[in-house]
Amino acid sequence: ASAQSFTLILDWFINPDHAPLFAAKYCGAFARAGLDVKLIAPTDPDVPPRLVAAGQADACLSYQPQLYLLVDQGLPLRRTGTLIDKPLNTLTALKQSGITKLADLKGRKIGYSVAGVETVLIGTMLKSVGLQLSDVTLVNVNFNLVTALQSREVDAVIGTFRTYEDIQLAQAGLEPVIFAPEDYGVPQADELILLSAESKLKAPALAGFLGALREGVAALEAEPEKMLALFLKDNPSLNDKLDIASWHALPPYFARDPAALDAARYTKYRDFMRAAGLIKKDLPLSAYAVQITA
Amino acid sequence: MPPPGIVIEGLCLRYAGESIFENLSVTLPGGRFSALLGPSGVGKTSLLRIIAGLEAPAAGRVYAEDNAPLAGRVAYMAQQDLLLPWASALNNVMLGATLRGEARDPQRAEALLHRVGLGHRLRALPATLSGGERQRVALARTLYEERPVVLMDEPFSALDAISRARIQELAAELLDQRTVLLITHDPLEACRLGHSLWVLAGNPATLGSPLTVPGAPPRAPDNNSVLHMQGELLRRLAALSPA
Amino acid sequence: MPPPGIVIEGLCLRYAGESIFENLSVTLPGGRFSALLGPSGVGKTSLLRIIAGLEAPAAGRVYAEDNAPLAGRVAYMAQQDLLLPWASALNNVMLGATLRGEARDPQRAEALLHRVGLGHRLRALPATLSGGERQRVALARTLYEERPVVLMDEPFSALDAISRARIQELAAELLDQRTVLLITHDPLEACRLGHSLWVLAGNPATLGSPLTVPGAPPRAPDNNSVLHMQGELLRRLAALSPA
Amino acid sequence: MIRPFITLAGFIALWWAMAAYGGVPPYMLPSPQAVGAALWTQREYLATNAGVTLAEIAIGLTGGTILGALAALGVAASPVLQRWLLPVLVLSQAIPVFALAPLMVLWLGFGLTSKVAMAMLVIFFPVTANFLDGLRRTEAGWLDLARTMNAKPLYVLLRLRLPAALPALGSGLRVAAAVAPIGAILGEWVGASSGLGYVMLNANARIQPDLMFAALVVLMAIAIGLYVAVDKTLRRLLRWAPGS
Amino acid sequence: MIRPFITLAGFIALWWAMAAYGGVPPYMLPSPQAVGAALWTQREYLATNAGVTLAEIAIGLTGGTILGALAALGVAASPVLQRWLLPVLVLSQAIPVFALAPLMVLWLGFGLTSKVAMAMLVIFFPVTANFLDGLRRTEAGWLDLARTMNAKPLYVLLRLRLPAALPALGSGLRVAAAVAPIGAILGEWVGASSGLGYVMLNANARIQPDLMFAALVVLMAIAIGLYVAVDKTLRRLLRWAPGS
Ligand SMILES: Nc1ncnc2c1ncn2[C@@H]1O[C@H](COP(=O)(O)OP(=O)(O)OP(=O)(O)O)[C@@H](O)[C@H]1O
Ligand SMILES: Nc1ncnc2c1ncn2[C@@H]1O[C@H](COP(=O)(O)OP(=O)(O)OP(=O)(O)O)[C@@H](O)[C@H]1O
Ligand SMILES: [Mg+2]
Ligand SMILES: [Mg+2]
Repeated sequence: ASAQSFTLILDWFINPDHAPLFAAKYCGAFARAGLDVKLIAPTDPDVPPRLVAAGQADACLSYQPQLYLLVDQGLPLRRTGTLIDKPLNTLTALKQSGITKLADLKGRKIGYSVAGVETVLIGTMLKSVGLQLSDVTLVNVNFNLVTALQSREVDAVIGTFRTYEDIQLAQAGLEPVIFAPEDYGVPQADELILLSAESKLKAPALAGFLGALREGVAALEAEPEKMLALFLKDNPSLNDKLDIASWHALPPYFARDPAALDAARYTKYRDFMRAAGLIKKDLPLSAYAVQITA
Repeated sequence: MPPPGIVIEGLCLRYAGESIFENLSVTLPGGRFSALLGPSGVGKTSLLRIIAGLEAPAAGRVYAEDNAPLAGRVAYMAQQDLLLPWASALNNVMLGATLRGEARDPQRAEALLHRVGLGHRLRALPATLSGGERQRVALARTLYEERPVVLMDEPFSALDAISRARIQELAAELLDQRTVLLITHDPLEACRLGHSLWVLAGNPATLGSPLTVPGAPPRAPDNNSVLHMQGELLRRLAALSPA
Repeated sequence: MPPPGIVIEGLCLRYAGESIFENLSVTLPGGRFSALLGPSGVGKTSLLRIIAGLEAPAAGRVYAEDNAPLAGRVAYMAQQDLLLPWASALNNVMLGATLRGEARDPQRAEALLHRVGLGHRLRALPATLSGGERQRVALARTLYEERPVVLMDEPFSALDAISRARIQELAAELLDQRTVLLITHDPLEACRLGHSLWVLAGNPATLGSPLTVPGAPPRAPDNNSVLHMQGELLRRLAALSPA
Repeated sequence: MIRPFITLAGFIALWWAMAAYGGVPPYMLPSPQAVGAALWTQREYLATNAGVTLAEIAIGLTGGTILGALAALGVAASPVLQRWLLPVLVLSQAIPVFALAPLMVLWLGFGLTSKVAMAMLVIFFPVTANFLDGLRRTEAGWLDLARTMNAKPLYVLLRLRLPAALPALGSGLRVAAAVAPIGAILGEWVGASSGLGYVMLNANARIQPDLMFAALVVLMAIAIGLYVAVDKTLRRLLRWAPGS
Repeated sequence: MIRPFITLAGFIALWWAMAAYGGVPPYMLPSPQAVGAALWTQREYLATNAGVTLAEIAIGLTGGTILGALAALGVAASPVLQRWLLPVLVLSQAIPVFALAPLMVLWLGFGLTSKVAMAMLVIFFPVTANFLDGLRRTEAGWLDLARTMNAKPLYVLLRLRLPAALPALGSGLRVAAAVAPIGAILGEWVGASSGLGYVMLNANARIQPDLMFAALVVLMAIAIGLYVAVDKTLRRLLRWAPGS
C-alpha cells in the first residue's frame, strides 16, 4: 500500500529544535509507520494551530502556554505529544549593561515579541524579586530580539532560547545574563508540543507518527553526528557555527517519550494561566491534553 | 422618413445667472441648409449643442417636425476636431460605427477621405496632421454618419480659400436634401451654401427673420444673388453688433 | 534695437521621408507685416515653428538680420489656443511673465482683454469661454509679450466678420513697427494687414515672389488696392493649387 | 446619504452568512455579533489605540505626500536627479519590512519616528510615481509655448507642469490614502506598544479573534473615511479637470 | 549603457562606507564583501528560490493587472458596481497580512495559489485605482461626440475611454511593477518553504544578515529589472501620448 500522507506544520522555520523529526525521517521510522510526512514552515507561529483546527493539516507544533489560550477560545485542539519537555525560554540581559540579578531590571526596558503571555511571565518573575510590572518599560520589538539587545535599544529581552539566542550572544562575544522563568516563580512547562484536532485523535496515523517520533529521538541520541550531517545536507543554509552549536546543546531537552503526558505539570500550568487571568474557564485536563496510546 | 424640420420653442439658456438667450423660437426647414451667423460668444455653439441634445436648456424645447425623437438622427461636428490621438485618420472617420458596435465600412471611409483631399494620409495619426487636415478628417467623420440631420460648428474655419470652396461643394453635394444647420463666420460661405440665413445677435441673443437665398447650393461665389446677399448679411451683422 | 528682419536660408523639412519643402530661402522685412497664405497641409505651420525655434529643419537656417539671437525676441501664437484650463483668462494672458518669474502686470493684461472684447470675462476659466473668446484670450496673451518679432498662426480664424475686422485693427495698431509673420486663410485679411504677401504652395512647397500692398495697415476693406490685391491673390492661390 | 448604510448592512449580512454557513470556523472569522460585542466592551482600549494609529497615518500621509511630491518634482526638474534618484525610489519599494525594521529602530528608535518613517515609505511611492508620470505628460503645445516665452525651467515646472499634473497626483493620493492604514500597521511592525496594529498582533497571539477583527473593523473604517475624504477633496480641488 | 554600472558602483561604495564607518553594526548591515560572499557561496540556493519568487511575481503581476483592469472597467461601466465594489476594493488594501494569511491558507491551501492570491491583492489596487481615474477622466468632448453618434456604452468604454485611459493604466502598472516583489514576499508570508521571502524571513529569524542581504540584493535586481521592462514597454506602446 502507498504511504499515508501526514502534514505537520512546524512552529517556525526549520531549526535544530526539529532534529527528532528529521532523525525519524532519516532512520526510516516514518516510512516503517507507513507515513509520508510533509513538514511546512510557517512565518507566523500563531497561525498553525488554527489551520490544524480547521482541518488543513494533521498536526502542528506549538507552545504549552499557547495551548490554554487556544482551547479557552474554543478551538477543538488537544496536546497529543511533546517534542521538547523542558523550558527553553529565558529572560536575557547583557552583563555589559550592568545587570547581574533580576532586581537590577528596575527602571529598565525589556523587549519582547508579541506572543500573548510575555507580560504575565515578566510580571511573575519580577514579583518573585519584589518588583512590579510598572517598574520596567515593556517594548514590543517583534522578531528582532537579539538585534534589539545588541544595539542596546533595550536592556533585556524575553523569549530568547537557551539553546539558540543565548548561544548566539555568547558567540558574538557578549556575556548574556540568563534568567530562567522556572527559577522565578513560573511553573515548569513543555517548550514544544504537538497539537492535533479533536476529530483526528483516533486516527491511526497520529499514533504511528508519535511512535516513529520516539524512534527518531532514539536514533538521534545514538548517532547525533550522522544525523547532523544528513540534516545539513537537507538544509544547507543551516550549516553554520550557531546552528551546529544549537544542535549539540539540544539533546538533553528532547522528550524521550513524545506521547507521554505529565498531567500534574499541565494542571499546574493551567492554574497559573487561570490565576493570571489569561484564560476564563477551569479547563479539565481532558479538554486540552491527551495521551495517545498506540 | 424624409429629413425632418427642427422646431425650437421658447428656448432659454443661462450660465451662472447670466442669460445667453431667452425665449428663442424658430423652425429650421427640413431638407434644407440653414446657416447661422453671429458675433463671437453670442451663443451659437450653445444653441447647436442644445439641438444635438448635449446641453439642457433652462426652459423650452427642441423637437423634430415629424415628432419622432431626434436622438440617433443627428450628426454633430463640433468646433474642435475631437480626433482620437491613438487612431488613424481612417479609424477616426469610422468612429461612429466602432462605437455603435456596427460593421465598419473602410471603403466608404477611404472614399470620403479621398474626397476631402486626404487620400494619401489614411493611416496618419492626428498628431501628424496639419490643422486643416484634422478639420477635414472631422468633416469626413461627420459625413460618414449619413444622418438626416447634420449640425456643423464652423466646419471649414481652418481651410484656405481654395480648399474651402472645394469642400463646400462637396458638403453641398453629400448633404443635399438633409436638414443642415451650419455655423459659420464667413458670410460668403453662408450665402453659397444656405437656403436660409439666420443671424443670432444681441444680449440676450435673438434671431432675426431669416434671409432666403434663391437657387440651389453650392452657388458660384460670383453669382449675383450671392454677392447681393453677402452685402445684406454684412450690413445686418454690422448693425446688430454693439459699437 | 529695432525689430530685425528674419532671414530664412536654404530650409529643408522632411517628415518620415516625405519632403515638405526644400531649399526655401526668403527674407521677411524687419518692422513690417508679412502675411503667409497657402493650401492646407502645405507646411505653413511647420515654417512658423521652425522660425520660432520649435522645430529643427533637416537643413538650412533661420536668423535675425541684426545677427543677434532670435530666441527671446519672438512671441508665438499657435494654431490651437493652448490656454491653461486651470487659469483664468487674466492669468492666461500673463502666462509669459509667470513662467519667466517676472512681476506680472495685471493692469496691462486687463486692458488687453478689454481691447479684445473680453473685459467682462477676466476671471472666466477657459472651459467657460466660446471658441472665439478663447482665441481672443490667446491673442491677448501674445500681445502681452510685447516682443519685436511676432509669429501668428491663423489668429482670427474663429472670429466672426465684424469682430475680426475690429481685432485686425487692434493688431495693426499694437504690432505697428514689429516684424510680424501672420498665417491666414483669408485673402482679405492678408490684404488689409500685410505689407508683403507670400504664397507657399506646391509639393515640395516653394514661396513665390511676394505681393506688396501699398499703404499702411489696417487698410479699409473697400480700399481700392486691397480689392485689387485680393483678386490677384485669389488668382495666384487658385493657379498654384492642384486641380 | 442612505446608500452607505445599505452597503454596510449588505456587507455585514455577507460576513454573517460566511461565518454562520460558510464553513469558516469562528477562530478564523468570528461572527459579526461577537465582533460587535468586542467593539463595545473594548471601546476605550480600541479608541486609544486607534488614536495612535490615526496619528501615525496622518503624519505618514502628510509626510509621505510631501516627500513623494518633492521627489517627483526633483526627478522631473533634473535629469541628473532622475538618473540617480529613480532607481533608489524603485528599490525602496522592494525592501521587505523585516529587512528594514532593525535599521529603522537603530536609526530612529522605538518611538513614533520609526513608525512614521515606515508608513511614509509605503505611502510616498504611489505619490511619486503617479505625480512623476503626470509631470512627464505635459501637453507638448504648452511646453512649446513656454519655450517661445523664454520661460525659466523652474517656473515651467511649478506653474505649468505641476498644475497640469495635479490630476495624476490626485490618482497617486487616492492610492496612498488606501494604503496609508497598512503603512501605519507596517510601521507598528518595527516594534510598538500601542496602535491598532499592536492590538491586532496581540489579539492574534492571544487568540482573541473577536478583538482582532474589532480592531480590523476600526482600521477599515479609518481607511474608508480617509479614502472618501481624500477623494472628495480632490474632486473639489480639481474641478477644472474632466471627470472630476 | 555604462551609467547603470556607475550608479551601482556608487551605491555599493555608499553601502560599504556606511557598513565600515557609519556605526552600523554588521548584524544589521553586513558589509558588501560579506554579502558578496554569501551571494557566491549560496548561489544555487538563492537561484532556486529566486525562481520561485519570480514565478509568483509573474503570475501575481499578470493576474493582478488583469483583475485590476477588469475591476476598473467594471466600476467604470456600471454605477451600481461602483457603489458596491469600490468600497470593497479600498477595504481590501487595509487588511494586514497576518489577518488574512490564515483565511488564505484555509481557502487556498499551502500551495502556489495562496501566495499568488496575496501577491495579486497587493498588486491589483494601484492598477485599479489609476486605471479607474483614467477612465473617469475622458475628454468631455469625446463623450459628447459619442452621445450624438448613438454609441453603445460598452463600446464607448472599450474603444474610447479605455484607450484614452491607457496612460493612466501605465502609471498604475509602473507602481504595480515596483510593489510586485513585495507582493510576492507578502504572499510567501502565508507559509512557504521556498522563495526569496522565505529565505529572507528564515535568515532574519536565524540572524544571518549576510544571507538575508544577499537575498535582498537578488530581490532588488528583480525589482529594477521588472520596473525597467514595464517602463520601456509602456513607452513603446503609448507613443501617441505626450511625454512617453
Ligand atoms: N509629425 C509629423 N509627421 C508626419 N507628417 C507631418 C508631421 N507634422 C506635420 N506633417 C505634415 O506636414 C505637412 C505640413 O503641415 P503643416 O502643419 O505645416 O501644414 P499647414 O500649412 O500649417 O496646414 P494648415 O493650413 O492645414 O494648418 C502636412 O501635410 C502634415 O500632414
Ligand atoms: N460653462 C459655461 N459657463 C459660463 N459661461 C459659458 C459657459 N459656456 C459658454 N459660456 C458663455 O456663453 C456664451 C455663448 O457661448 P458659445 O460657445 O455658445 O458662443 P458662440 O456663439 O459659439 O461663440 P464663438 O463664435 O466664439 O464660438 C459665451 O459668452 C460663453 O462665454
Ligand atoms: Mg462657437
Ligand atoms: Mg497650420
